[in-house]
Amino acid sequence: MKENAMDNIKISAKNVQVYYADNHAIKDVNVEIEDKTVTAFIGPSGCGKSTFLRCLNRMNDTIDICRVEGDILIEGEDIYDRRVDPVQLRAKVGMVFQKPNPFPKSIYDNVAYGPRIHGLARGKADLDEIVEKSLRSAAIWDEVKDRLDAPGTGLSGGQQQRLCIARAVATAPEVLLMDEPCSALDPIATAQVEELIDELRQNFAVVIVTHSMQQAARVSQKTAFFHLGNLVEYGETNQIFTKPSDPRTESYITGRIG
Amino acid sequence: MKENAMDNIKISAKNVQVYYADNHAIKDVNVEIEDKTVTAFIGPSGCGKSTFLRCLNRMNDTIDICRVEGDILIEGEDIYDRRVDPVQLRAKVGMVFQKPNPFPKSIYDNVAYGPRIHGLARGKADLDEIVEKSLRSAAIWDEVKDRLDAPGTGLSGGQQQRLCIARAVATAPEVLLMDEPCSALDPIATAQVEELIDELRQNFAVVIVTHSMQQAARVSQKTAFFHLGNLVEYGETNQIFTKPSDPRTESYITGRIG
Amino acid sequence: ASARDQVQIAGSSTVLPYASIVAEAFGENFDYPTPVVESGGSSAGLKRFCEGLGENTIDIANASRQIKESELKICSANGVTDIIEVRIGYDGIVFASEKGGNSFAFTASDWFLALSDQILVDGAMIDNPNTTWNDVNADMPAQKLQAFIPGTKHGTREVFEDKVLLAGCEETGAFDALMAANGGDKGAAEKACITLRTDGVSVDIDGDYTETLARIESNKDGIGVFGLAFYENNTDKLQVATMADIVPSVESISSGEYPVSRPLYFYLKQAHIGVIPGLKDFAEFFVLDEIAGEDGPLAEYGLVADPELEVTQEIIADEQTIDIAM
Amino acid sequence: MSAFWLTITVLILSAFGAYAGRAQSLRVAGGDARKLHSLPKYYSSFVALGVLIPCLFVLVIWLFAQPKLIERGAEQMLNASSEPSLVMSDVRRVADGLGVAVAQGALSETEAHAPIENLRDVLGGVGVALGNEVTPDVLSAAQGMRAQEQRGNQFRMFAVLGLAALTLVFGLSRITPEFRARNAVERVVLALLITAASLAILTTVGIVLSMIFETRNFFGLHSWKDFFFGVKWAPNFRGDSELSILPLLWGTIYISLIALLVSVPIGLFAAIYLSEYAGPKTRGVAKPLLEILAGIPTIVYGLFALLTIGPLLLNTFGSGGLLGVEWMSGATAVLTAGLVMGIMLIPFVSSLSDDIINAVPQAMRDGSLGLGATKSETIRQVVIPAALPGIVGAILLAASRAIGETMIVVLGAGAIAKFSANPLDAMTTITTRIVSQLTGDGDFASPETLVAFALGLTLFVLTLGLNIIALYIVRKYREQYE
Amino acid sequence: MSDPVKTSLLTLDARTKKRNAAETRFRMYGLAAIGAGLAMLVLLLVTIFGNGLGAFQQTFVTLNVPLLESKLDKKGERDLAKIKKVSTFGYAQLLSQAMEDALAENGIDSDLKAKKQAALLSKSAAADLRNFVISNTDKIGETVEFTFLANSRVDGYLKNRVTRESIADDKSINAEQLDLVDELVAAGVIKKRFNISFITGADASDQRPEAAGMGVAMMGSFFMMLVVLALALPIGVAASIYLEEFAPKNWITDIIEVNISNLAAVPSIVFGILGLAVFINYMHLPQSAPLVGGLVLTLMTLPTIIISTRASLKSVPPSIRDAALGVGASKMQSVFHHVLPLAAPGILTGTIIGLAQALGETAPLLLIGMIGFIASNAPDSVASGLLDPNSAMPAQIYEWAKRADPAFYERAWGGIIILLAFLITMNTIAVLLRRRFERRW
Ligand SMILES: Nc1ncnc2c1ncn2[C@@H]1O[C@H](COP(=O)(O)OP(=O)(O)OP(=O)(O)O)[C@@H](O)[C@H]1O
Ligand SMILES: Nc1ncnc2c1ncn2[C@@H]1O[C@H](COP(=O)(O)OP(=O)(O)OP(=O)(O)O)[C@@H](O)[C@H]1O
Ligand SMILES: [Mg+2]
Ligand SMILES: [Mg+2]
Ligand SMILES: O=P([O-])([O-])[O-]
Repeated sequence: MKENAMDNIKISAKNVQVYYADNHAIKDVNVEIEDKTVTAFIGPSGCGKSTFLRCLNRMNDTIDICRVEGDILIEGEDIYDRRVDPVQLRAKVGMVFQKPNPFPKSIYDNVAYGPRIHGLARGKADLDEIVEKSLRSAAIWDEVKDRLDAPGTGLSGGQQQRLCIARAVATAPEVLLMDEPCSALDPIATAQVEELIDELRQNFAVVIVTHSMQQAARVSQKTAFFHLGNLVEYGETNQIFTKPSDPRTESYITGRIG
Repeated sequence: MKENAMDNIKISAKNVQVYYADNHAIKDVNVEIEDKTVTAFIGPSGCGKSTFLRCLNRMNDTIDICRVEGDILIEGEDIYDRRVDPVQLRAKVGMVFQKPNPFPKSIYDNVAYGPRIHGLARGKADLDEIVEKSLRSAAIWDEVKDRLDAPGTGLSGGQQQRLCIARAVATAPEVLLMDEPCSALDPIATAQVEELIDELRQNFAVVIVTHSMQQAARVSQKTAFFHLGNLVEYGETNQIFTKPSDPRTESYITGRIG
Repeated sequence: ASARDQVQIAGSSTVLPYASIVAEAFGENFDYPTPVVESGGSSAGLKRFCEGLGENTIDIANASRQIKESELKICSANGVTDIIEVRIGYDGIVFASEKGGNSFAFTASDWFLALSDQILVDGAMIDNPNTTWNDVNADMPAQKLQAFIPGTKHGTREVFEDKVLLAGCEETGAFDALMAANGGDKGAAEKACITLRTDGVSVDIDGDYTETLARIESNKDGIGVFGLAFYENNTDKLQVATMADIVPSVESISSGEYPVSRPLYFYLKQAHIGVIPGLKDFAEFFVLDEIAGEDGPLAEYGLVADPELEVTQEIIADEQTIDIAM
Repeated sequence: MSAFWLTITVLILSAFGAYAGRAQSLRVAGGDARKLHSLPKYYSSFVALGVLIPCLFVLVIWLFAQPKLIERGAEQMLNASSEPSLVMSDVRRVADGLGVAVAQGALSETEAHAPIENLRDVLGGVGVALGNEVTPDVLSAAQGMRAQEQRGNQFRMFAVLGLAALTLVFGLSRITPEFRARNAVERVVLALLITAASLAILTTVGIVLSMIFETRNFFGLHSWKDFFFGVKWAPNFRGDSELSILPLLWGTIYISLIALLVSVPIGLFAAIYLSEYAGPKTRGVAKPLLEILAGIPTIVYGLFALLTIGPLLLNTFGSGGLLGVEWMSGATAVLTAGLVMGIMLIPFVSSLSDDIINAVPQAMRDGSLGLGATKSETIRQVVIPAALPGIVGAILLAASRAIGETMIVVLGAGAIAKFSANPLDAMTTITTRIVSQLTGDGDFASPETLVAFALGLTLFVLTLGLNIIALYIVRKYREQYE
Repeated sequence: MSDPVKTSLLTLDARTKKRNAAETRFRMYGLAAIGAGLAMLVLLLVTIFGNGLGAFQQTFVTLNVPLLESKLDKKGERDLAKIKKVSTFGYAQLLSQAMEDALAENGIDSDLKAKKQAALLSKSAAADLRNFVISNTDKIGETVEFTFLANSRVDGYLKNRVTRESIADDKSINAEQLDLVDELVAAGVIKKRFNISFITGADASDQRPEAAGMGVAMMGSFFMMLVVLALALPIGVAASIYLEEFAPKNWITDIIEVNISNLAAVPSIVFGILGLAVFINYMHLPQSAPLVGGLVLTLMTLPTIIISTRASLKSVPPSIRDAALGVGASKMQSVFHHVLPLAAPGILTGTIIGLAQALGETAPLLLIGMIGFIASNAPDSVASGLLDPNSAMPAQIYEWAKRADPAFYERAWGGIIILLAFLITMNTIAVLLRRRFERRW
């Protein structure tokens, strides 16, 4: 599973600073995220995990007061370059959010939304297939297959989040950013999603923000630990969890309870 | 810590049925929840944990299509009795929700709201004290003490949820219902909240819905396992986790991964 | 509720300017408050007049026509029985076109031939083929036919139909032809006479003379129907046409030479006299020679003074009411 | 005590009740507000409302009933020959005048009860104008009326103040720590809310009642078959008119449709731009500016149609116009009115939709943008569908306004009713015909005038039907997506 | 989910280009829509101001009027009743005398008859003079300086609306009179200046457009808006709260709901019919009174306010209500403490539009007697403001626009300017309030 990190960089961030107006939320972060690898971002609440994650597909563009400095390169191309179209970027770098946010549409349309706007399906049958496949991989197919026309907003919290994962997967991204995708899921669904993440890793880079260190340990190969906007430590997951080099990491890891 | 269950019943539910229009979401549930005890509700997503929880303080009254049958007694009084004022009930039985939902008001006003409408504070100083105490017990005081006037909606997800817990605690309830209160928290904050729950247990009954079986094991003395609207098993937490009597419980528990 | 202390008037918008001139002068010269004069049309005014007696009903209804039998019936059914009818003068109706354009001298027949749906040609009624005034009458300029006539809500329309179209219908012989065609049914023949073409040559104006004026200003071919007073205030924009070679003026209408005019009235509740302060004083003031006479402000504004003003003054002084034949 | 001062007294008593209620609640709770069921302010509102509502109710009833009763008495005293209401208004004027005269010192109280010479001058002197000399029986009736009024006012004072004291004591006695003051106060508030909502029904009943009798009269004079199924609208002064609603209905629909075709796209796009693209500054300026369009009086729009848009269209589509076609024969046309009305309706769509679009949660947009959708795709496929029920409401409101508009139609589309598919033809609408027939010169008892009521009622029923359908559709849609 | 084709981010693929073009187009549509709306507004405003600004200027004539005792109080008793007997016709002679004096003083020769000379003055001059004398009987016998309004034709001449060509057929003024005007202007007797009484005055009859003002009608509108605001806003909000938050979903509330949206479609004139029937004929409220006008407009505005209020109540996220209920707030408290403040922007929008509509409405006023010639005095108390006969701004404008004398045309547009100023003041307050409540969550 381990590969030569240098040859295999999907995203590299250099001296990234993020400000919300005057609030310096990300401080000089340098990190290289590998392809075909799951990278976990961990750290206490408010440390900037979500903020940094949202830099990677320029979702922060939508927040007026947010300012990003430094370079973020995907396959060597600066995504903050003027020539880059954030729309194209986001198709390549998909995202699942912390709070489930299904569209006020049918379950089917929720999933078909991405493929439709990106023109991924050749026809109705093809689209049906993509939808089914995506719902299956998000471990929700069995629960919704009989009511694909029902509104996505009518599902329970966990079902909604799995629907959102299915929706993101359906666009066939190269990188998948997940902001605490399992925080609303029960263990069985979580296990299924984790399996899915592992599967996605065969082809893509996956970045996952999580509060559960077990989850980070289970699914990721690399872990980045953030603290107060700083990237404190970044490295192999088992190394971080077994012999952290920074005292802050250690105190965080040992401060855990289960 | 273990007490005689019979003498110490805070809430007892008898033959509770809940329907959402035609959807039979809770099926004949009987349960007795003890005072000064943390009870955990676990079960797969969509099994009715939140629904049952919301019956306990009649939050389901707000959903038109929701119908509750059977009796729920708090200290021997039927909370669905005509003479019961649901408002008074909810002051007694506080609630923290799955999605953080701070009011679009200042952090201070968020916490002070409950004490104000219930007339709990004798004056400004008293109120300040309640607010500080509540924020401290929700493990968020240090982060917000300098910006109590900032809007509660401007906090990060985890901070928002802790604010909501502070808000619930501020009303000094007798029973505290928590619907996945930690699903948006990091481990340190989670530990602090769990500590708080343990502290609350000294005086109150706490019911917590959680997806994390570790959490259930850590904080609860009693656990109820729901499945497809049925209460499958209810008993001492360690008994449930070590020798579940129902095969469904067992398969759920062993199906866990971390 | 405290008692109402000003005279309340409603009705015709044609009478409104005259009534307001009088009301204003009345307010200036008497201790009574200035009467309130509402517009809204003769019909609406009379309807409110006949609503009943009492303070929350109007005292006077202005009308650009005489009250109808059926209206009187409703009036008396509601207790409004003693009604004083006051004719204040006449309203001249003139035809005018854009100043600087061709000038016109009309006859009733010209209008009938220009606007009627069907006209008599060679003994047969055919769809009106005329497109220019020149087609209608060889003496007239070759200007496109375009008329702005009052809409069917206006009393002026009735006058236009009676005194111009019907007269023209008879003059051109079409009336007899229609009588024959309808088997002697006079009503049907008259209806056919006043049926207008619908190809856009004749445009109904439901608004006021200001609208007609605006239409003429934006359509140079247009010829419109106006009140004399309106024309006299807008001589810079309009030139008036003669009718049967008579130039319309206060004098020619008063003498009866100019044919197209109608009487203006107001109606007064006798029962309100003595109850509403100043009511009778107002009515008397209205028909004073200084006000409604030939040299008074009303005539100056364009009202054709009633030659029999004295009779009217007497009617008010004696509070003579109309007999209602029940 | 006059009604005004009595009201003030009741207000003061109820304010006292508020104070006492609070004090009493704290007293029964032993000074600890936490022992109370509700906050002290609810106890104080409870007592205050308990005094205020019954007292004001009695006062209002009394104010309405007393004059009626006294007048009836005075009327019998007079046994008037002519119209009683007129004589009574004279009596009332004299009675009021006597009051004024006494108040201003022109008469003493005793003089006011005795026969008075030249009363007209006396009252004239204090500014009360009388139509003519006062007859003795009117004077004595007026004096009797005054005396009774004074007596009645005294009774009123005792009754109201007594009631206030009673309710005050009762309210205070109800206060115990267990008493659910908040619930009681909230029940009163809820009753007020329900009353407010029922006003809509009352208005509807009022509208129907105020038109139904005249409508019945109309159908007594004119055949309903012609009205509903005829093809021609041709009112006529000599009677024998053809009064069919159909051509008017056609004109109404056509003009409203064009107005919506103008206002909905412009308004919706404006709303989208304001809420999704424009910065707060642009939005803060542009939105109120657009709202001015809704406030420009319709007469201005009418003149605008008459003087600007109409001639402009005529110069384009008329003979000798820019296009060299002859599709339009006069400046008045469905299109003229539709365009101008559309402009007026822009803010109805834009402002309301902007508020609704703005309320769609940001998470919804994030979800779509995160999938690589462009902003416009997000708006079209996610935001608008989420906001649709509200937008439909805004459009319905605009459509309603279009149906009800008169000035623009009169000056823009003309007064001739006809069936035509050509938007460059003159046509007219139901509403303008209602106004015209109602304000016309015809006999007010004739079908030509009464038809206005039938038109009004029919339009009312038609729009009611449309609204029921709209409600049904919106419901169905909402069930799917909420 | 086939193997994604590796593409560079720096170059746009064809589909993205197309989508971006669509994006740009979409944005442009939005911009164009706003542009179109604003362009129309500008066009309308230019028309309004171009036509109406003239109304704020008026021509005045300053004369020394001898208040001859022989004419006004022959016996010298200063008996008010007798002095009042002299009607405005009697004062006309004093005016022509004053005019002649002015000509003599400035050395102007004129062949015109005295009556023609005095015709340069407004017909309101005699009334002004009479009012002055009645309230200052001690001044009888003295010569007093007055500033009178000039006749509308003279005013039009100074404003270039009236020219020597345009009066060729005019009976009320002739070229010699205009010559005289030129000389008087040169002598400083006739001057054009700002005319405050256009903003504060009352209506005048058709013969004296120069004296007509908007002030009293403005008070009428003001009192009507007061009634509308005091009733429609609370009732509308209360009804919306009930329907949106408390009402059980049953057929009764369905009926109410359909009723409300239907009332929005009822033509305003029908509300006039209702007002006449209910408020005047049944409840015996006074005719032509702003109170009744306000009530009718309230009924008309309610649906607009209710519909927009309900839409914004609906858009408040349910989690806020849950949060409040969860800490033991009652339903009522959760609505008044949390939901209502969040819905305030939408409520204010509805209020702005509803009030704007009510402010500009004329048709229903026709039936309750507020359109016509209503030249009452300015109200001196709230009660007289509500109960005394009055007109409203749009009604006044509508009346002026119909009048024959073209001088009224200018005043109609001037009136529209005042109406807009009134509207914008009203809106600004609401917009500022709205901005305080607005936020996205
Ligand atoms: N939209 C925003 N506007 C202003 N400040 C923000 C915004 N979003 C986040 N912040 C601030 O930026 C900092 C980092 O927030 P972020 O949401 O990235 O934390 P996080 O690590 O994701 O926390 P959590 O685990 O609770 O989700 C916090 O202090 C937060 O208050
Ligand atoms: N407001 C509602 N209307 C209709 N059905 C509902 C509603 N809320 C929940 N349900 C249904 O009731 C069932 C139980 O839902 P509930 O939210 O109680 O599950 P849960 O155990 O809390 O799940 P999760 O762990 O995902 O939160 C589900 O099938 C759900 O779809
Ligand atoms: Mg986060
Ligand atoms: Mg749940
Ligand atoms: O208002 P009129 O009845 O005179 O047209």
